[in-house]
Amino acid sequence: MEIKLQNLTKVFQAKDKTETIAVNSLDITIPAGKLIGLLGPSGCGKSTTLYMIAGLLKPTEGKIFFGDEDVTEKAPEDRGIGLVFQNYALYPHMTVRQNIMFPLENLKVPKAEAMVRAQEMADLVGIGELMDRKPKQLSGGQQQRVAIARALVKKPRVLLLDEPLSNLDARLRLQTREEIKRIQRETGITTIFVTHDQEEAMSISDEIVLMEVGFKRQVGIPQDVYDMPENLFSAKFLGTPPINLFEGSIKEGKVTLFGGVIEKTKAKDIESCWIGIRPEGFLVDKEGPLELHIDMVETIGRDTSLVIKDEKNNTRSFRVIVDSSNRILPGDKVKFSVKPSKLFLFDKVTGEKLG
Amino acid sequence: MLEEKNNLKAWLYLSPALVLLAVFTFYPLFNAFYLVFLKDFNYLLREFDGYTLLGNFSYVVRNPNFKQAMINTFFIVFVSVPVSVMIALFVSVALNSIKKLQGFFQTIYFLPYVTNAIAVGMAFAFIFHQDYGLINTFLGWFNVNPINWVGTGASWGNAMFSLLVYTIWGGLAFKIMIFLSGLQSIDKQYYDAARVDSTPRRRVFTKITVPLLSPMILYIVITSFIGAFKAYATVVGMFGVGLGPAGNPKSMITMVALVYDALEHTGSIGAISEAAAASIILFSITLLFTIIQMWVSKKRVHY
Amino acid sequence: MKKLLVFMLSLSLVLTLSGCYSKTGETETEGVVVLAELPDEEINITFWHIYGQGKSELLDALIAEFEEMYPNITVESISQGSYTDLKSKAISSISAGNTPDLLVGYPDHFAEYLNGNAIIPLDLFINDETWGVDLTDFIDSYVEENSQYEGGVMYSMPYSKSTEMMVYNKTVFDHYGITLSNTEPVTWEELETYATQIVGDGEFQCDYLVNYDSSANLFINASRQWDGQYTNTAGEVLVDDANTVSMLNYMSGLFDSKTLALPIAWDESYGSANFLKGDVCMTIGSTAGIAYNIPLPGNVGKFGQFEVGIAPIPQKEGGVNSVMQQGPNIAIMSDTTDAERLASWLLIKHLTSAEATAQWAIDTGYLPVRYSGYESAEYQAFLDTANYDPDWKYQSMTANAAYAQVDFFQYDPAFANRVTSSDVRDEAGLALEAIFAKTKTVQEAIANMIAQLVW
Amino acid sequence: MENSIKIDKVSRRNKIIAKVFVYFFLVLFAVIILIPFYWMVLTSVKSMQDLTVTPPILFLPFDRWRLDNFQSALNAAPYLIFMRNTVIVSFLSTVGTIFTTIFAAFAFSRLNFKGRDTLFMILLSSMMIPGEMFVITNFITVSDLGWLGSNNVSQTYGDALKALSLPFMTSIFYIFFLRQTFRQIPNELYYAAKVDGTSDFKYLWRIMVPIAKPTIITIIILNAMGTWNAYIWPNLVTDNVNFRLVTNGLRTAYNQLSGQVIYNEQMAAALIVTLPLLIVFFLLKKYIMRGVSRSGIKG
Repeated sequence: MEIKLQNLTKVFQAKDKTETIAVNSLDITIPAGKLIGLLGPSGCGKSTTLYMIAGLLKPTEGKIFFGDEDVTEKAPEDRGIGLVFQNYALYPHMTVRQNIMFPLENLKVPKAEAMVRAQEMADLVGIGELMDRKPKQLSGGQQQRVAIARALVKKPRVLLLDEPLSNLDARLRLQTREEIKRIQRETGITTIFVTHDQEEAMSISDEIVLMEVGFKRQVGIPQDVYDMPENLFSAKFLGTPPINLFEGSIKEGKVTLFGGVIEKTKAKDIESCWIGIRPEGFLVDKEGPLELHIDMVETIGRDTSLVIKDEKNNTRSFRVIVDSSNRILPGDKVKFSVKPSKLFLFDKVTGEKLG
Repeated sequence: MLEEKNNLKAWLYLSPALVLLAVFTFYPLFNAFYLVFLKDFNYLLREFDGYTLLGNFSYVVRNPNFKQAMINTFFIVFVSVPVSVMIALFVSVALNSIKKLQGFFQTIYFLPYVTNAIAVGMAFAFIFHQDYGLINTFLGWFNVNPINWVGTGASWGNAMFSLLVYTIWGGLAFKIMIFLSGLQSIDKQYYDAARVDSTPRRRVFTKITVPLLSPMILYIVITSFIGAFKAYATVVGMFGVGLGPAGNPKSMITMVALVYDALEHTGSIGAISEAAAASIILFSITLLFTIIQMWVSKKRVHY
Repeated sequence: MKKLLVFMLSLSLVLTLSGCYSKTGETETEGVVVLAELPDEEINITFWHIYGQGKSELLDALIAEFEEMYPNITVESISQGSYTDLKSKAISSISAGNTPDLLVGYPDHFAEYLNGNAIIPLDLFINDETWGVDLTDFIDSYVEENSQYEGGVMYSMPYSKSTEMMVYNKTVFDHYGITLSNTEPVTWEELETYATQIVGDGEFQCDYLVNYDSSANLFINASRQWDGQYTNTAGEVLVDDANTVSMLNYMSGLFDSKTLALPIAWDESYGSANFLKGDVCMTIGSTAGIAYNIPLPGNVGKFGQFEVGIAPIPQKEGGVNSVMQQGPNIAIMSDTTDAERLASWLLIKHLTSAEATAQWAIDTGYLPVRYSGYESAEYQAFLDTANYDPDWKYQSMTANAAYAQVDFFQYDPAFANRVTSSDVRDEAGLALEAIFAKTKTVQEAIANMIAQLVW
Repeated sequence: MENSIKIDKVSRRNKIIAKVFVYFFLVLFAVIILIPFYWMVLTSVKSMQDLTVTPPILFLPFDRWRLDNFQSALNAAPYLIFMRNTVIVSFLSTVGTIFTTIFAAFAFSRLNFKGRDTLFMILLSSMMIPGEMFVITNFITVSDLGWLGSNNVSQTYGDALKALSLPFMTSIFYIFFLRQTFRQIPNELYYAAKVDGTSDFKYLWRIMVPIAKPTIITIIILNAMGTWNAYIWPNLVTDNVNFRLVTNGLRTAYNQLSGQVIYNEQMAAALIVTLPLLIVFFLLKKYIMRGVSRSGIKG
């Protein structure tokens, strides 16, 4: 089931009539059978978008298509969606079985069949043994699986997950992430996954949609978005440690940083622009154009992380990750060159990629 | 959808309650607002002699007991409500903190609710008795001379103190029951978290229990205020229809007593309008305080 | 809030327009028609009273007798529990137009019902040739009480009347060689002299000489004995009167000398418990409450199971002899058909017949309402001091004391303006209590009483 | 190391002291609460003489217990009939109250509609008028509805039941109470149910009502208690003694003519009448105490 959002806009009106645009003219097409991560910092409109797709919020403008069908005006229950909440929203007074069977009840599925389907779904998510427990007797991870089973049991056309992992501890999060991926593959259901955690989104999604203040910033396969950020926001939001940003300039096709020409570009000349270099984009190179003063050195396994003071602004420092075979000590002065694929130029005003 | 106004549906859900309320609550209420403007209303014949804007109100205000009724009512409201809410809160929290005997204590605390009012009155007469009452016996251990709490010729202060004790006692069972059911639904993990942070007990109480219980506290405070403004049965229970200790009758009179006084002779010309006027004065005062409370609570109550 | 106001205003407007109330001046008093013959049709009448289990069984027996006499009349007798409940229910039922056919009540109740013309004058029935009764056979003061309303009309008939009597600790009195008559009243002044002997904490002494249960009765009746003013039928409060004040001053003196006490002396509403305990040697209360003043075997108190004597209540030497008459009367409601009225009247006539009133009096401790009731063989046997039925000894003594006071019976005027006669009564009682408790002087008590009633 | 053991010991001791203190406080409070109830039981088994002794008897030896007070109390009024009536009226008014209250509280807590806050304030404000003011008008209403019978037709049992229970089939007090509870249920549950195609009606009954069960049970108990203690209204609207409720029996049976009350028998009757309430409370108590698990749903 392909999902298409057309010019989707949501404006919230507060009691004092001030308006907030939570989602701004969003146009996205989500291919059938894929797992899409809706990624962005909190307040970017990702949850609002999800709720509009679910039908829990009504768009101010724009349309939502499931395949060729316009579902904009449809009630949530008629859209054929499954929704998993951040807090799981399990009914506390019902057992796991009753929770999973609840949506089937609404569809008037005969009880015997509903039992079978609930059990199948519980087995699929790996909680088949816990059917007679109440939610409070389950761990967070188990509750989470119940929530997924409940969302999937009615065989929805679309599965929507709202920050499903944020209440789990780190180890469980990793495990559940893979579990969700597996379940999605096995069911082949079009899935939208809202998260503010880039690592989570990158690792799980077939494609990510990056959002900021109600705008779509970039859509694509996670590695593509990482490798080819279309704007400053994309570049900044993805990657740990985050991308290093420097103020620099372009003159006659040459990118200059700290006085050294680090790269050639086809971009037009500009007085001042953002130069973004991923931490792993630096190469120790005796011939390199950049000579930097090393402040701190942390060696973690195969990588060495270098902390370097910004020459222009002493209060700021940035990170460089190099292979640990390079023996570098604090206080050293080291020369670097920059990998062209890890260097990005952005307009200072619009944030758009240059060149 | 969610944020949409469900006007029709909402009214449909409200209709069973509203129909009954319209007939048995709003109609009498607005009837009272109508009766208060009738001059010389004869309830028996349902006749009246023209209209009067303030005549019935002025009759109530001129009542020689009006001032005392106001003073007493305010005293009862502003002492008994805070004190009983506090006690009930502490008792419920203490009760909620134990495991053993919790149900046993809960049952005991509920008993006043099913105890016959006359028995309560008799027991309090015994508790406050000047010669052999519990309180004076207790004070006797500290060489305090017997105090005439509610007996013949008892002073206003002593009588009011006794009345307040009685009033507070009478309201505790209900409050504890409500608070306890509220406390039971607070997630234990908040307390676990607090323990991990080694939060002192008092801070747990003020920073976790009270905020999380705030909807129930608001409920209790508002309904108790309304109830306390209507204090009357407690006065009759303690002092009889004389509304005060013998020799000082009516010294414990309350606003509602003015209403009841007028209603004793509903067959007398104008008595109902007088009762309506007293009710409306009381109503206006209570409404004012409730609005203030709701307004203040908007900032304090956490849902 | 604005919306709330608009809502309220519009609703009250609707109520006004719906016209459920009318302006004064549209009622017409129905003429009372006495049917010459009792119709053959089934007649159901409803009778409201306040009697609990025991007395209502006696009443039901009398009613059964009546139903046998008039087979087409069915009487539904309903107890409303207490006079307060009966009255408030009657008022509501009058307003709603859903009244019983006849009911018992005090004169001030009837005065209130008369504000709605809700009870009918009975004169035509009383004087009817077929159905009438001889009014001169009824105790005069009862007839006066029931005809005190505007125009001297009889709006009700006396029914369960009682009065006050004085019970005393005969064991103590015998000790001092004082003999009190069962039928001759003592004077207040005599009581004062007894007090000098009896009041104290010795073996044959009490803390107080006499307790008066009803402070209101004391106020009202004593002011009459002192020839003082109290109220009048117009509802004026006249207690600021030289004789009334001097009565109060006298009573204040009795309080000081511990000759007289009110139950509030022991934080009680009635003095019987303290009489039994021996805190007080005499007590004045309703004739209907005699049973509470008789010590039972094993009585815990200073005097154990002492002997009891009964006497009329004290009078003022050289004053006006006066005794409170109390107890309910019975009236017919106006919202009734002629047939129902006649049936109701016949029931009243039956309940107040010489035999019925005598029997009722013997069984309940009330007093007969007719002279012929007193004179009936049954009642005379009951009064016969020579042949006491031991089980009825005290009831019989009570009746004798009461009978001796018949000529002194007085009632206080009933009215139901904004201030009703029962309000004045309550305030009178409270005033006397305040004097007793020494929270107010006589002058202050009078001034406060007037302030509470006239505003 | 030693220090930490010491601290551990101290904190353990503090904990025990705190526990002891809590129990002491609860026991003390229980005693204070129990005095009137004890007094009621004691009075009910005293003989008339023991009753009037000064100073009052605090502990009555068993051999002086007068259990025949209970026998006399039962004979004083047709309590079995009153009990039956009370049970029926309690049941009707409680069922009615539960339904109207649940619906209204749902609308006030979950649905968004024009004038919601204003209406709620109007409801609250009507609680501020003394009840007697309502009684007078309501009597006329009920009479106009023909439920009191008329001068020629006596009231039927059905009419009496209507008059006794209908005015109490809803309560602003409980609507307010339940609304407070409903508002604590997190919105996510509602969204989850919506996505599953649950209607508002079903959500209310399948999700909100079970979660608010302790509150609803509390309302049931309070409401039944209200009927059990009702006096003025039942007395006013019933014309047949056989239609009345227990409290009417309690009040009328002991209102002797001289105004003196037989306290021991009255207390015995009161105890008899209270017993069913206590049983109901014992049975339902665990539902109040069980509370709601709130793990997985944060408000």
